[in-house]
Amino acid sequence: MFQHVVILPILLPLLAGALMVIPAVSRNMVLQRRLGTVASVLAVVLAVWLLVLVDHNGTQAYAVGEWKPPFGILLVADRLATLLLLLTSVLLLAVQLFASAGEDERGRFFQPLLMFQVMGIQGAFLTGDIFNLFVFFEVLLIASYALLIHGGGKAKTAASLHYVILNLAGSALFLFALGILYGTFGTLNMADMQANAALIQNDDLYLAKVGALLLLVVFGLKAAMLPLHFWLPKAYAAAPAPVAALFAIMTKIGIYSLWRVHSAIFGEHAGALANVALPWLWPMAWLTLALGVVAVLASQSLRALAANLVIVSVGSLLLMVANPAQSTTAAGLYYLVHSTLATALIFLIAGLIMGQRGKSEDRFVRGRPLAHPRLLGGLFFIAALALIGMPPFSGFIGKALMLSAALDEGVAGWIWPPLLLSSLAALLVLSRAGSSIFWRSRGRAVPVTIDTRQLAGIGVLLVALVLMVVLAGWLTAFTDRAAADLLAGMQLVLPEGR
Amino acid sequence: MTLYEWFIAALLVIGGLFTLIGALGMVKLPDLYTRLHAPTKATTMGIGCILLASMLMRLDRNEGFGIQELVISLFLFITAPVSAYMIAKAAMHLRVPLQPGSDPHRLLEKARDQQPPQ
Amino acid sequence: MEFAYALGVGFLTGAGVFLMLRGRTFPVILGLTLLSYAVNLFLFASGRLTINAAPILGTASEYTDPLPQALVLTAIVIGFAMTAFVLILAMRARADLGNDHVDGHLPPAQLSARAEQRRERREHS
Amino acid sequence: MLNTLLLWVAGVVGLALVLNAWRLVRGPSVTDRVLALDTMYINVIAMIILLGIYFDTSLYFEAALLIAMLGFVSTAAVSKYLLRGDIIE
Amino acid sequence: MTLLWILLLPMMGIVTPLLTERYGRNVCAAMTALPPAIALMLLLQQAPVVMSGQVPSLHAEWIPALGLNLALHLDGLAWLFCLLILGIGLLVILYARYYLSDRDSMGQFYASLILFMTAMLGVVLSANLLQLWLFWELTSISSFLLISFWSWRTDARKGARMALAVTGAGGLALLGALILIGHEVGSFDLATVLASGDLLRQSELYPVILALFLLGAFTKSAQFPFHFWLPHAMAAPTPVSSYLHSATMVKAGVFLLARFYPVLAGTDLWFVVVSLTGMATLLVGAYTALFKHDLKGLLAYSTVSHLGLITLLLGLGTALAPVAAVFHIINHAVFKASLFMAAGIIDHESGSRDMRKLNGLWQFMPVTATLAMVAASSMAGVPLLNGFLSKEMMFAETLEQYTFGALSWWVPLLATIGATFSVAYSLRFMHDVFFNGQPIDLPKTPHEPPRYMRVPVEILVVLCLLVGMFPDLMVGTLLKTAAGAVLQAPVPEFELGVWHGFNLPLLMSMLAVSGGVAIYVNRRFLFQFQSQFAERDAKLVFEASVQSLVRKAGQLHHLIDNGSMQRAMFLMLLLALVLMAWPLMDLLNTAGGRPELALNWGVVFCTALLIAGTLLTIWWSHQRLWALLALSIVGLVVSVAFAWFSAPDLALTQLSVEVVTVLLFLLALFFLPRHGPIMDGPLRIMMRDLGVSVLFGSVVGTICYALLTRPLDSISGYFLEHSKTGGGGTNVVNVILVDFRGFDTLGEITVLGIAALGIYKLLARMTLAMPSADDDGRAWARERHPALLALVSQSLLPLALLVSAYIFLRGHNMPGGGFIAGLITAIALIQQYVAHGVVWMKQRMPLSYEALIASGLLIALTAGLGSWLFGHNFLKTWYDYFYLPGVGKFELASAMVFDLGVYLTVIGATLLILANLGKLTTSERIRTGDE
Amino acid sequence: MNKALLPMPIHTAVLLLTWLLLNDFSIGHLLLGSLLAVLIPWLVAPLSDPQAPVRKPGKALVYALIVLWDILRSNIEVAILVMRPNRSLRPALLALPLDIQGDLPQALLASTISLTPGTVSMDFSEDRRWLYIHALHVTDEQALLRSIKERYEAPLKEIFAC
Repeated sequence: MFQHVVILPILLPLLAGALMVIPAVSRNMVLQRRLGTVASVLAVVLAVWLLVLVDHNGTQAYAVGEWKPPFGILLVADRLATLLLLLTSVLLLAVQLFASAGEDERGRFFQPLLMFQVMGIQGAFLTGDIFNLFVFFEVLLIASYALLIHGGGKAKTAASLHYVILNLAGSALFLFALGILYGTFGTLNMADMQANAALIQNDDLYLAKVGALLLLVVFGLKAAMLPLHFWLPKAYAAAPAPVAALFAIMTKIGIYSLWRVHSAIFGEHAGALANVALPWLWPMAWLTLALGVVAVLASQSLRALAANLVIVSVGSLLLMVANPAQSTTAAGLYYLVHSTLATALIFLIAGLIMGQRGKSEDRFVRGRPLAHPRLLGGLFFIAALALIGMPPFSGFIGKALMLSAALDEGVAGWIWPPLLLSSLAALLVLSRAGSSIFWRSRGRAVPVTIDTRQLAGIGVLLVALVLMVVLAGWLTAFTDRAAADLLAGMQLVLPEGR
Repeated sequence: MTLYEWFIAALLVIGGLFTLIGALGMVKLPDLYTRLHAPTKATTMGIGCILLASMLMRLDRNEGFGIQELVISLFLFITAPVSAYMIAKAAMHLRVPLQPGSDPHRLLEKARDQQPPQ
Repeated sequence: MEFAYALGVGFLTGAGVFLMLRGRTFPVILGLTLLSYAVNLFLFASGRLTINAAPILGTASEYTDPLPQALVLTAIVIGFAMTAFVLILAMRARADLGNDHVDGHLPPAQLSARAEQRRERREHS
Repeated sequence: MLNTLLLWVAGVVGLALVLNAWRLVRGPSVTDRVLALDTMYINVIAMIILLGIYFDTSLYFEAALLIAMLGFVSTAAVSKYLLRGDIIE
Repeated sequence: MTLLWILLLPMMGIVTPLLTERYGRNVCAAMTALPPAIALMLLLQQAPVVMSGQVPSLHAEWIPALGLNLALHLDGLAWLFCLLILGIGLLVILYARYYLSDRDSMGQFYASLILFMTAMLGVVLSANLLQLWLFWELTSISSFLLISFWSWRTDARKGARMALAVTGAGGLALLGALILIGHEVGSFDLATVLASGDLLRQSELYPVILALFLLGAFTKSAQFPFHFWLPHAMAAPTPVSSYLHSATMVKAGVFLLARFYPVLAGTDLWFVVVSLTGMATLLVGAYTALFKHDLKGLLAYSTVSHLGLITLLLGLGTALAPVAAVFHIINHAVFKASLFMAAGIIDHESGSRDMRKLNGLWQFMPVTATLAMVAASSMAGVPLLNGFLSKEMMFAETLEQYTFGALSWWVPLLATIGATFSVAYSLRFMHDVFFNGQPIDLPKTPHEPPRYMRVPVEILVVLCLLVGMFPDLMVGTLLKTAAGAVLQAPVPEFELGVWHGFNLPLLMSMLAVSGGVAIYVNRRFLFQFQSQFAERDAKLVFEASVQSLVRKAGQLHHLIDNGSMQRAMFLMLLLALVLMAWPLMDLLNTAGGRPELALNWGVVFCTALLIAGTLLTIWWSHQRLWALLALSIVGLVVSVAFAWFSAPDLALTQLSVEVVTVLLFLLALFFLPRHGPIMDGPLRIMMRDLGVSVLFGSVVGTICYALLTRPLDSISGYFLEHSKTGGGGTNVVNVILVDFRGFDTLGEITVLGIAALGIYKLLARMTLAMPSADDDGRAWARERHPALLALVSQSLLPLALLVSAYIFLRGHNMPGGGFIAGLITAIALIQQYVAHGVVWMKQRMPLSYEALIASGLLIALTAGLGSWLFGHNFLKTWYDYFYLPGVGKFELASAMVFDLGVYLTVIGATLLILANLGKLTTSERIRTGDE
Repeated sequence: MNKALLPMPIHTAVLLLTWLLLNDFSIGHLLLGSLLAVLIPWLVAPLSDPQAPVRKPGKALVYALIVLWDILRSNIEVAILVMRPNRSLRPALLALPLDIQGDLPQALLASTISLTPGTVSMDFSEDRRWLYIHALHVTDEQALLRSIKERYEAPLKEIFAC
């Protein structure tokens, strides 16, 4: 039974989601929520289990259908994947709890869609097969489309139209890339591709390069890399709070895939194909960060600000990806986890704030005073500190790690200014935001209750953020090992010849 | 070539010919209603002959009792009139004009107006 | 024959791309559909072209590469699901936003042109 | 011998397809185009059957069957659309 | 361990005020004071150890990867600062008990205050650079909370934000500096760093490090030109000003300078920059202070000036300058804190801080006045008070230095001028407030404050006197130890005496005092002179610049992202095009070595048809129904192509998907406009798009051709080999789908299911105007369901189901399978919907499509999970052959169960989509949720 | 015959036959086909409206053969017509008064008319008493109507006994 733990993070949400679609369940909100909570808690437990297992025993592989790689689909749970699995399931738990307070009643199938979305994400992290990666990308995308329009409304429709169409074009490009890669490598297993990358010769080399670069566009789109980021601000700002919180991980999937594909398959060991994407990635990462900062400064509402901060964090992460080394990758990984949690937190809080400020919603204008100024203010304060990268929350560790890694790699001159300036911009804008939302008010507060489940959801994220600091020593050591694994490549599952 | 094969060849030629005639009719005939007759050639004689050829061919090659093409014919024979019927109905609804030179029968107006716009 | 195939793929791709760059939802979705045809053919092509070698064991002596076919099949299904979704989304956008422009509002130039038309019509009647 | 003939017949059917396509382009009414498309479906069946004979295989039979069925469905649906606008009501 | 408790106790104390707030002000204050009081006792207990030169320390691993560890140490400097922080902190707590009004939330105030105290203690106790930075930032954050305590006041909010922005920016610079230092030294351990001064000073990065470092220190300590935030932080309640902005937080900057003195000082760069900055600050602060009418404003600028003085000392480079700096840190903390408190009392009891109104308060509050005047005298540097001593030392050191070579004499001169102004504003403080006639329109009648509100002031003033009179006794040892910690070397001999005899420094002091008096007496001229300069409010300038930054950013952002999807799409495709085309430039031969297939007429015709269909789709894209017909041609040709190139499964799938898509399009077209503009943009844009698409198409076509003409060595041989033996089917594609790569298929049907659910959500409560007539304004035909169609559809249904069963069952061995079969079934049922309508179908077939999707997914999942029972991996398939008498050999395979799941999901999803879409115009439409 | 078990016996038979046509004949397929032939009608029975039963199966067979022959015969005629210049065509729209009633018989009649080249049934009148027919080339419309009635309608009427 234990060997199956690798595939469970995919099957569990699928099972839960499928059960929730059964009419008897889907019409029973209470049952659905309980099922969802149980599944989410189980997902967290599973992820922890898998993480410990992988950390002790090394990378775990699971051949679906028992077909030996590279012929069947292989799931690969290495440290990188398991850490992200844990992140996803923690996020799921928070979001599920938060949404159970009533957001899930504003339209049907919220809970199952949540599960499917997580299934897609977990699958994308676990799979060791590039076409299977595409499939899971689509699972998570279609679920995200459906979740984005949850609750209805003009803004959501308009935002999702852009989001969906751009991503559909992205999926088409993904398939073009897969066609090229299969047409040159003759295989789909990532480890196999990596092993073959150095062997590709002559003209095939250039074709393979086309495939690799196309994948850069595809993953860049998911990651919201400039100039492919246009879908993000609107989508995140329009999404219902819990969905936006869950979306915090969406861009990270792009980053993850870049690591998997461009740092591993087309990484150091790829011979003539080594690091093909870097010359392109590097300027685009820089631009992403720079224009992210501009967008942050220009933000006029809390959710837009949070969305633009996502772009900034993506820019920072891309800079780490663009300089593949153990230290940068490890730093990026830590920062990835942190920024996901912090962004999710701010989106959830923004959701609560929106509900209490009447027509001002979350815009930075004078509005109705909040019903729970202290609670929300405190939460916002914490989230803001985390986002800016100020102590005592994990942001500063991530930032310091990245700065220090950039220094080790000798690229500090390029990376430091935008990184530090982005923090400053976040500081400026978040302090402005906080003082507008919490302190400039007019009229009387309207009593609004905050559901304990909403607080529980936020609490999960808070605990996770605190744990990231308390256990930072272990975590950074872990990310370091994960980075080493990643850059060393996926050697364990090398096929025994055709 | 055996007689049997000659027979198959003839069927194929007839099938192709009727298909082509149907297509020519589609191009050449003056109005929609007359063109509506063309595909009947293609469906009945054209496809029929080709399907028959295929069946005979497979019998010839001893691939067992394979007369699956009959099912296709069955399908086509059931559906083709309905398709034509629906198209004609739509055309009348849309008042697609009849060929000027053709004989506008006295019932035409009545037929057209049986479903007056409300 | 390869050239004809590639020509077709190229045409489909170009047409898809052109339509996807349009401003109304319907042509964009048409473009997506064309592009997904192109993608499917392209992905299929990664297994190279073979005639009369369907990968059904026992029907031929040589078989074509079956894997791209399986991939294309998956891609077709997923593409179908996506097309369906985006099509309904376009409807929803028309319902919610009142027009069928991808941005949810008509660009200023077209708005004024439309107003012009309306005025002309009013003058005529 | 038969194979050469088959190719010729296929060419004829292909030509028929092109002629139908011409009608589809020309119209003039939308029903003409629907009719042309419907006929094209049928011609494609012929084409596929010929393919089956040519390759000496029954693999394509389902495809032909399917086109027969699906051509009908789409023609009916388009006509319904022209008649009522709403095809499922 | 004691060390840890000194930090931990206040840290735990953060919550006590919040918890005890409800028990009343006294209890709250007492409970708040308790932890710092204990910490103070612990600190005092450590005094002998520290004074003896030992450095108690504590080290624990935290984040080795970053070099960030928990490391505390208590050397002389730290001890001194701890004493200030805890001692003055306790006094401030007491003071604030009386200062805060009932309206103020005491718990929140105290909590922030203690948070700050903790942070400050952390800064001074840290023995790890990054940990130091951590607490450093915490001081900024907690000070933000304290300054903005009266958050309803605009000036408080703006002042707080400005302070945060400036110190935050400095903090980031400091982080950079610290990381650079750690990187150069190889460790973030303070002791190691302090021992690596030479290494750092010789490093190439030294200028960068120094610049970033000083940026951090100077912003925190309000050094010119970053001093502007400090006066605006005065919007804070006075206890905060007296604690943060005189005694502790602003000292953090100079603390940092002192702490890194052994490492970073000692170069010309340091001396020039630090001393110049200090001098400038000293002068600007002192000069500006004189003109402030606001009591706290005056004190704030005086603080700026004194901080400048300390900085100047640290930049002088003489042997005793650091000692003087440390001494002045102590003295300034003592007298300035008391002055702020006194100012607070005056404000509190009279209701105003405006010196133009406050006059002659001596009569109302003689005790307070006396205390304030003693403290102010100390500030002015009057002998027998502590301020005098450190100022004398400063004068002495300015005479010693030679930083600016021959121009070094400017330093003592300017210092004297600064001191002169300092005397002048001190005089103004004393004379204007307590004498100078009668008060003018004060909101309240002033009187003495409550007894215990004055106690903190009294204590501090007594300290001023004691230190001023018995310096060696009071602070001799402490100074020595602290200075030793600063220098990290033996402290040169120095003498703390009240009287050093007549010497140059004394002369300078006397000059300063007399000059100060002269300036004050003639202040009118100066005020007139000053009034011609419009005063620039730093807050407004700051706000305006932030606003303008935001506006500029907004403009730039709008320029980049104007919300147009066409632009986003264009950029994406352009990027893809460039990235695809780039490597192709190197591809010498498009055609590879693989032999090409022969062309025949059928293929030519079909290609022509495909291209024609494609072009027609574009050409007719404004005539939408026509475009749909053209699209059907393309779909048809694609299917034929699949069939031709040996992919019957694909041909079948493509066909069935094609039809469903057309149905969908038709349904959607009923609600969408049926025509679009022919030109949907300027010609320029159309041509641009055309260009890109032509290029894109040609690049993709080229790649396709290049791939097609190259040989491929792929993994597929394995599938062909093992399909029958391992998967039990002869249709290799199907075996791949349900077995080798069944996991993909599981994902694929999930996608389909989710899409259906999503579409259900989209359709819920969709409000669409239903056209009542077609394009030409013709009403719809009256006959809803033509009888002939209805009848034929009905009779075809069983046949279609049979065909789908046939295709399903043979799928494993011949073209077909669950997906195609599912689509056929779905299409057959949809045909019934078309022929009979939703209501009819609903009555006769009350089937829940959601249930179908769910059961399909669950069946597929179960089929996969079933293998676990046999100890195999997920989706490990099983098949076997059976013999039944009379029937013969037949095969059963678990993949069939999986395929059944696929089949059901496909039906459920397709019908859920199409049927609900059809329901839009009927009474069956979805009416709940997703508004 | 049990109505609940076999709601549509003719369909069952047709389905079984079709199944055997689709697959090679074997005992296994006979069993499987029978199963499906029972199961499918049972599933779709609610979706089928009751239709007039076939009274004379033998006649029906004869009718089918006649139609097939007519298709063959008239195909050639029409092919020639199509190839001739358009101006020699005399297309016409005719109305056929219907004697038979019932959905199925009428549908069969309409289909027959459409399948035999030269005529296409276009629509029923709303009262279902007239069938509008388009003929490609009419020299004598009454003769055409009469031949349709005699050749197709009358046998159908007999088959369904209506």
